[in-house]
Amino acid sequence: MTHRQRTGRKPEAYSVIFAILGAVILSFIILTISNMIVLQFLADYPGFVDAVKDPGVWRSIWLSIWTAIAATLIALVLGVPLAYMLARRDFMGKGLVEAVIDVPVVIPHTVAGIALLTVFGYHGLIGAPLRTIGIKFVDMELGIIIALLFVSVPFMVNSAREGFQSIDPRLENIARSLGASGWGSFCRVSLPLAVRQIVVGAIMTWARAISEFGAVVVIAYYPMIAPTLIYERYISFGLKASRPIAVLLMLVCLLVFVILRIFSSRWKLYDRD
Amino acid sequence: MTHRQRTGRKPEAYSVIFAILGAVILSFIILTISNMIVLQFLADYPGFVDAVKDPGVWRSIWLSIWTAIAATLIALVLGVPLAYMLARRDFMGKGLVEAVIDVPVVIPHTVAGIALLTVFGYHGLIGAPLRTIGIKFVDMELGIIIALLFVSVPFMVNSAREGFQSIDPRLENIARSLGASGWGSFCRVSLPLAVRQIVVGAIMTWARAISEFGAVVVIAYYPMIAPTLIYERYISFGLKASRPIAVLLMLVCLLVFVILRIFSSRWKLYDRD
Amino acid sequence: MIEIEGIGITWGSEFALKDINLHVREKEFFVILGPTGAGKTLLLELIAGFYQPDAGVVKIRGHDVTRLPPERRRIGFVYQDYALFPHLSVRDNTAFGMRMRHPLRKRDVFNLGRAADTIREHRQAIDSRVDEAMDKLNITHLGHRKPLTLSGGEQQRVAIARAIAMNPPVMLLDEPLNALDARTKDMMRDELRRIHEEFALTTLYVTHDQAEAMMLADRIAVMMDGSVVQVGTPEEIFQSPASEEIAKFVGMENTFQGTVTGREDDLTIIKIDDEHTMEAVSKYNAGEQVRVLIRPEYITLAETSDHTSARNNYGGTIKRVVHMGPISKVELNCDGLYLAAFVTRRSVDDMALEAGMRLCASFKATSVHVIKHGVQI
Amino acid sequence: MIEIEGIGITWGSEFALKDINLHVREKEFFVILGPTGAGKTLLLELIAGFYQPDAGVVKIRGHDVTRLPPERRRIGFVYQDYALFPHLSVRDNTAFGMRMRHPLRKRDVFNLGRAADTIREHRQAIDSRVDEAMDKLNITHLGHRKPLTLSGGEQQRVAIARAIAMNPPVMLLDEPLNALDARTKDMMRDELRRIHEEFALTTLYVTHDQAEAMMLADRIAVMMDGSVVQVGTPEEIFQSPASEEIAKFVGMENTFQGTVTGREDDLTIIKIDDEHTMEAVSKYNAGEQVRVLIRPEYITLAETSDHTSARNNYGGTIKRVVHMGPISKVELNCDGLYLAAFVTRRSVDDMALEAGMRLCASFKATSVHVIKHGVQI
Repeated sequence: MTHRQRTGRKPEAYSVIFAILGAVILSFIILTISNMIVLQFLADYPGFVDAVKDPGVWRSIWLSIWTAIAATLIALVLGVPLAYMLARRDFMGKGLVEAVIDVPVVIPHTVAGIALLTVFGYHGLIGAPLRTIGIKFVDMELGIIIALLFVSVPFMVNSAREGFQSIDPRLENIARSLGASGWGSFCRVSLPLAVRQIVVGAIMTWARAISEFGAVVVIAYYPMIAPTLIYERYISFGLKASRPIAVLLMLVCLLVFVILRIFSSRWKLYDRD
Repeated sequence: MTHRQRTGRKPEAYSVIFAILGAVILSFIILTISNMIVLQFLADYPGFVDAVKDPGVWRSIWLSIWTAIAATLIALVLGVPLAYMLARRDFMGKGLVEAVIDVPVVIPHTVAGIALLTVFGYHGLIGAPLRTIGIKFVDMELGIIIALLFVSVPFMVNSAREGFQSIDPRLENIARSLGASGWGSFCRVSLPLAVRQIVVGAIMTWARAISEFGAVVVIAYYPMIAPTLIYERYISFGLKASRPIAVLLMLVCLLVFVILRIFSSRWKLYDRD
Repeated sequence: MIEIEGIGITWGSEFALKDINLHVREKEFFVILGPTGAGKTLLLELIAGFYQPDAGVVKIRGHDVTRLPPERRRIGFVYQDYALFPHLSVRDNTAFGMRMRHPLRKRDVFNLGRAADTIREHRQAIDSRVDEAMDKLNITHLGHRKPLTLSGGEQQRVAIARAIAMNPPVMLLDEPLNALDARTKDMMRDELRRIHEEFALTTLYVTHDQAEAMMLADRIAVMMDGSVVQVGTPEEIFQSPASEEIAKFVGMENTFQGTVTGREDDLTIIKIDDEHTMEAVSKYNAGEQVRVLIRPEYITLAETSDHTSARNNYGGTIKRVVHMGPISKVELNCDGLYLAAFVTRRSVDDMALEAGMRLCASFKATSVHVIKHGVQI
Repeated sequence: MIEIEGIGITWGSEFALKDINLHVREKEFFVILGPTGAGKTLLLELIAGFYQPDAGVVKIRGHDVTRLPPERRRIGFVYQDYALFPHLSVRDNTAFGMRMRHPLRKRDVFNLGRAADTIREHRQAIDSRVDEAMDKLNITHLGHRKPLTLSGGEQQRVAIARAIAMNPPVMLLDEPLNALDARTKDMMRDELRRIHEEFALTTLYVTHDQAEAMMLADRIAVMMDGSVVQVGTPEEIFQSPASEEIAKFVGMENTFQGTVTGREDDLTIIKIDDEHTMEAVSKYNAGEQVRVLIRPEYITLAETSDHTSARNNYGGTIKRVVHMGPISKVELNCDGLYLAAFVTRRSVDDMALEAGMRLCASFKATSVHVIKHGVQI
């Protein structure tokens, strides 16, 4: 039940202060984003047109999008089963597993890049043997996907776990008593009921992946994903050269984000509220 | 009620597959982290000792820690009131506000850096006027804090909002009927009951802030925060020069993370479960 | 004491209170009775000031409080699931109201000479009031416990003590006995009535349980679908429900359609079907279509129809005897007229009632309640 | 049919079932009665196979099913709050079990020549079974609705139809009437018994409501604190509770301490205090300390003590009359002996019972239940 407004009464002092504090943080975010976009269109529209026409820019953006999608799909396949186990089973060291899942969130991005390089680099634990059969990670799309997966998979697992946890376990008991196997009750009951939280998790995972820069730049400067391209232009040619690409990438991200957000809100039906 | 184990029965096939898929993602994370640390100590212990003894490294780490704390504190002051309003009030455009709060998560880090630069840079909307009274952001601690705040504040707001939402609004009604003002009921009832989620949000905010690289590197390459220092050493001197600092920073982050995690689990008492 | 005038509220598009008018008298135990979803709780919340009505006025002791925030209304409120503060001990829960209403004023604290004394006196004043409330509700021994560790009955007591401690003239109770088991329910019901007397409260009590309403109420308002449909004493409500819907809700199991065929003073003859007529005390005239209601507990069973002064007597066969704890329901087929009667378990044993047995059912003309067919009076 | 032998389980350190032994007969309506927290639901869940016991064996029709997963036990289960699948329509909920137990086999689909026919026949077989279950429970018209849009009573019916549709020999019901309002409760109770007969089920039914247990059960097991403390027919449980705790739980309001002073065949004389003795049918000998229990509905009230064959007669004054819906409780003070009696509302009116009135309370020696003081028999 939503909290109904207390209409017709004077707002209290603390409400006013709360609203002001909230407005500060909101305007900080809105101003930062809109200022860049507006400034670009007002002060340097030709620069934006050039960026839009540059096939190299689109190549980078497309690379960012599809590697992020690839990382999200891998996170789905590997993360959802883990999330289900965490939500439904008790086992030794469960707390430790939950902590490990959160670790990528807390590790600085360049540290993650260095760590991945020690494993997947030319001389790395996995990178070295795989290189002998022709699979390379450094400066390859595969390396980018690995880096994006590492930083973004916690969002998938945590969101899906919340989804599964919110389902009454007795629904699964009933499904079993009606003749469904464990796998059947997962597919017919748990998965459909957690689907919204899983979709939300996938969106968050994708968003986290496409925004990554630090880890990717260490393991794969080339081929350049869009954030790297923006950084490269900024370092080489300054703000004026990088801003149009930044605006373009932001517009693409916001567009996808808005579409997915509208799409995912359709699932509210099965949710707890 | 936790889901009790079905002991004494053979595990089903799907459970085994789920466990294997989960193990893949877990070993990916564990391997990546432990490999870097172990390799450092086995292959280049002197390099690690050198890093520990380098005051420049500690300066960077300390800078990372305190700017992240500063950003967290600002996020607390500005974000918790907003979270409370979002949890308790209905108003026009509430959905839009919720979307805006999530935007920093989805924007690529270097894009955020560029956007912040257009606002807080020397010629920026806010940066230019403030510069005339001596307040600078570019290559200053203030710029770092602004960048960390931008990327991390959504974690604070979302976690605190969940905390407030999980409180039965009737508890606040009762507090009001017992003579508490709106502010009184917020302080005596809502805040204590949401404290765990707020603390969790603060930990996430801090973790997100200390891990940031892309946005900071654009607005303030100097003074170097630890992730920037690692990147700089990697570009200039290669993996071997940057890895010891990466290991050191990771150990510091993990230490803080573990301590805070243990600390925050004490609050479970007031939680819904 | 509490006057509710023309209160209305829309809740999204789903739900509403429609033009509620009630007048609760000083020190009255007033029960709002209605099925789930009738808007009873919302009405209480409007009176307490948690929500604002879209229309209408709430007055307490003649003062319009409609726009007053809840903390300035001095109304005790107890929710169905108690809504205890889970982070505070039982004692701190009970003391919450006193501490909020009588905070230590700054000038007392900073008046250095007397500060320590003032604080101590202040604390003692609060403490003694809290002790009294806890004592009255028998929760003194629970003082240091947290609410979630208590049983339902104990939580109930704490919720009441918390409301009572701030000495409110008005008490609002939202289905307070609903979540309790039968034995605790019986105990708490008596206790609620006792507290009502002892603290000279004006109590507004919401329930969907007709038995509870009957046992507790001085007066009852029946609410259905967001409207008050009848107000009266328990006797008026249960013996003269204003409509068929109310009659059904308050448990009239025997209802028949009929036509009035004659009348002599107040004694009406009603034809139910070709073989059955009933005599009732009512004011309807010959030819009118009516609905007839008889409460099962007003039907007496006997082996013969001798020795009874009741005007309505029907011979019939027992279809079924249903044991319902202390009482049993006997379902009778009186040659096509189906009647249900409540009798004690004892009578069932003494008369050896069982399916197939023939006996005589009788009830007085005054026990028959007649309402106009399909129309609310 | 269902044999439970030595079942035990620990639940963390908090809670346990202790050495449960039960034998439910074929086609029996067996009720497990006990207060909240006695472990009744957990026992049902163990029988259904949702959890594994730490010790003991569950047998169904002589087969040990203790290690069998729930999907291979063919046990219908209905939870207290129904646990309907919120994402499926009423029809899909009902069909769930049939679709799970009789999936379309691959070889039927790939046998190209007859595939279309086979699929159609298969669907029709499932459909007709589902239609039947929905028809039996009167939910056919709800087929396309989602569970969350239904009322409690409707949800209840869907939950039962879902379990019934797969034609289980055994049905487990976990306080199914608990969440329903009084009227729906009465209706569903009759219906549950009807379904039990119609589908020739062996039903295990959990409740904390003694009236429900009495009305439904062929036999009752009373559970307290994780143990079964008494098993018997409703009459045995309610008239001869094995311990004081059970007696209190099943509603014996009148309990007294006494000493047996004499005995003649089965008629025992028990001295309650200096002024009161009672006669009871029991087998205790002179000198033994006993506890005496009398159900309030077995006490008859009359204006004089003439015309009664009851052995126990006490003159007393009415302290209070409490109206409890169809029946009223009369509290009497018989010169220091406090008795509570249930009478119909009708009797209250006829005899004009009110506080202060003097009358005579009587009960038969066979209505007095005697147990050894403080000791479980």
